Amino acid sequence: MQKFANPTLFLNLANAVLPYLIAITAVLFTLGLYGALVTSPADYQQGETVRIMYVHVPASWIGMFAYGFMAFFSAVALIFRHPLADAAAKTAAPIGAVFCFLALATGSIWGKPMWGTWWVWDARLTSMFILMLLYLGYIAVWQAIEEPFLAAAIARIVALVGSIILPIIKFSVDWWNTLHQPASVFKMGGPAIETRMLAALLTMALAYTALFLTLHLISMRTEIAKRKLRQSRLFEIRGN
Amino acid sequence: MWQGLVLEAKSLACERGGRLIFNNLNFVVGGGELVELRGPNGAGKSSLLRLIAKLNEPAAGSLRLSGSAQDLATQAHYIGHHEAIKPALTVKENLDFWANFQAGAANLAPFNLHQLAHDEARLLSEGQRRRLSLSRLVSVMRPIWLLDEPTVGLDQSAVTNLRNVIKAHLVMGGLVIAATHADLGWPNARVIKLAGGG
Amino acid sequence: MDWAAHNAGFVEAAYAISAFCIIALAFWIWRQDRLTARLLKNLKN
Amino acid sequence: MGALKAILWRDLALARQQGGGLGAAFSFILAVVVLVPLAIGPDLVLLQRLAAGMLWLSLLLAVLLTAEQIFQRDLEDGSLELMTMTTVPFELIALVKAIAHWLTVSLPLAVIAPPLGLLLNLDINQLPIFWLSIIVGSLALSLLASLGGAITAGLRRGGLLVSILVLPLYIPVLIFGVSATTMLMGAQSAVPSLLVLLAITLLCLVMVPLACAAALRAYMR
Repeated sequence: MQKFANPTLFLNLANAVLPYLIAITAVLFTLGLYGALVTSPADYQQGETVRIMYVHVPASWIGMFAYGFMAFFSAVALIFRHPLADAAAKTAAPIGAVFCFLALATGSIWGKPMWGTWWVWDARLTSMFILMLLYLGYIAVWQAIEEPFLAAAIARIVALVGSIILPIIKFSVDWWNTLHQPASVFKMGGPAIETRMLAALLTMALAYTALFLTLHLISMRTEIAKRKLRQSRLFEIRGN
Repeated sequence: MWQGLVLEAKSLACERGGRLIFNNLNFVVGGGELVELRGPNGAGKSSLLRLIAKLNEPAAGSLRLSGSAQDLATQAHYIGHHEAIKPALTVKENLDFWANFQAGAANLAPFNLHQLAHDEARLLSEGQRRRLSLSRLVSVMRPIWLLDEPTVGLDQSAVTNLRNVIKAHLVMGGLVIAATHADLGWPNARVIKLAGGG
Repeated sequence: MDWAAHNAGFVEAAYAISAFCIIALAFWIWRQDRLTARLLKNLKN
Repeated sequence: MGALKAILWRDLALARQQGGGLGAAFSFILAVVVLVPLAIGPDLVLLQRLAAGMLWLSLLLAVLLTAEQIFQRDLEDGSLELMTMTTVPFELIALVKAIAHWLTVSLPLAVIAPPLGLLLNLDINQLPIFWLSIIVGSLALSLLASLGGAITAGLRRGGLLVSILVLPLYIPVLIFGVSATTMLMGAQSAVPSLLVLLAITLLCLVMVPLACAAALRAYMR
């Protein structure tokens, strides 16, 4: 892990990998969208609206994946004192938050035709909403603390505490949901998923994951550049 | 009271806010010695005291205390600019807390604060607050004293009190490291200059 | 109730908001990258 | 052990001296209990269904109000730093301060709140279970508030950040705390909810001081 310590090695690798990653993302998206909009059938009950699943499920998957990604690199930063790990966690947060928001937006758009209201306190949507709060809290820590070293130390703790509480929140919200059973129980993904539907869904999920990795790689490059700028600016001010 | 105390620093370096304050600093301080840290502002006098008190991690090098079983931090008193005084509590309650917390006994006499014992700390002047903070030295017996500009704000009688207290401590085999420009009245005090500005 | 007529436009809305957010995010990240890269370049010389 | 007792005594004395936020927190709960019926209307049946939830919510927010003060003053006046210079592990010191906050703010509120429930037409035979659940829950609320307080201790305007950080942590406590009473309404046993609430409180008792100590050390570095 130490060999990534100096950013230059990481940057060379990132610059080498990036074009391929962008190409893969583009290919996956065209395949996924083609599958989602054209080849996969309409649902016998919901009709066309089931196609929202192809943007909702991958978005919520990335929303959760990004938070796990953040918690993992925060743990790495805590245990191995690795400077790049903090940057990896910090840059993953805004991307994860956007996808989390997307999951909420598409979820509520999908809910309207099914449940007739824009928002239902369904277990999954509620957990996703709370995950959004955890993201905002984490990002707010980076904004609130100027000194980068201190901000990293506090953000690490917030990410790890969040990742410990998340399963507990999921458990309590699911239990709470069964307690107050909503009127009509309608499985988000529809009763049975057809193979063509599943194929489209998986391709879209892969496309979203590739997109996340691409955006994260670019953000990492920016973060490293910012760090160099900050150090050189400190250097100028003190002149030593 | 304390025998064979030796505090040794080897190629000590300190960094704060990404900037190198000082590096490869070496010194050895034995029991009964008073060391005065001299140097311009920002030279790292306070940072060195905080390193010894284990409040900060050194960027490099090592600090070792031999001649005492316990860990360095539990053998040291650090009197800095923050006086750790609760305005709402009385003078005695403030000192009692630190005495109970670090297994000692409150002793207001050496810095003659006994008349103010039952006044609320809120009413104390700057000098009196300083004397209350210094009273921790004589309430909890610890061999290593780390004083950050102890004489600031003290009147003449308080400075003499401080000199007597330091003298008694050094005679008992303790050691004192003070960042100060004032004369602490100990004839063979050693001086360590921190260049500052690296 | 005819599903198709009833919920026209929801699918389009979902895809539209997804596309908009992803493109906005990608654009913001790309602009940040170009900005810092340029600052770093003219810092070097 | 003497050291921990000393901290507890000092914090209790300080709280007695300055009211330690209990006054503000209690007036907050009083406000909620008075305003809810005025806002929702005097329909006793509706109020009864809301009573447990409203009281829990007001206690949770009242404790959140005082979260910032738990560590901030000690960090600023340097006593927290000096407390690291002892053999006592710093995690225990963070725990004792959270418990001092519990004893001075959350516990008194948890004891006073249930009788106020009668204003919201809380059913008499629900009162004992409600009282038990809110007392157990108040410890978890204080611990989680101390975690928010530690994470924002070194910041000047940490108020907004505390609520955003601590609210998600409160959710499991709120869900199982309220359900202990509402289960009774549905003639089901409240024991499972109480047990889960107790489990969450114990988990906080162990995990929260670790996180608090880590955050405070970062600020003192």
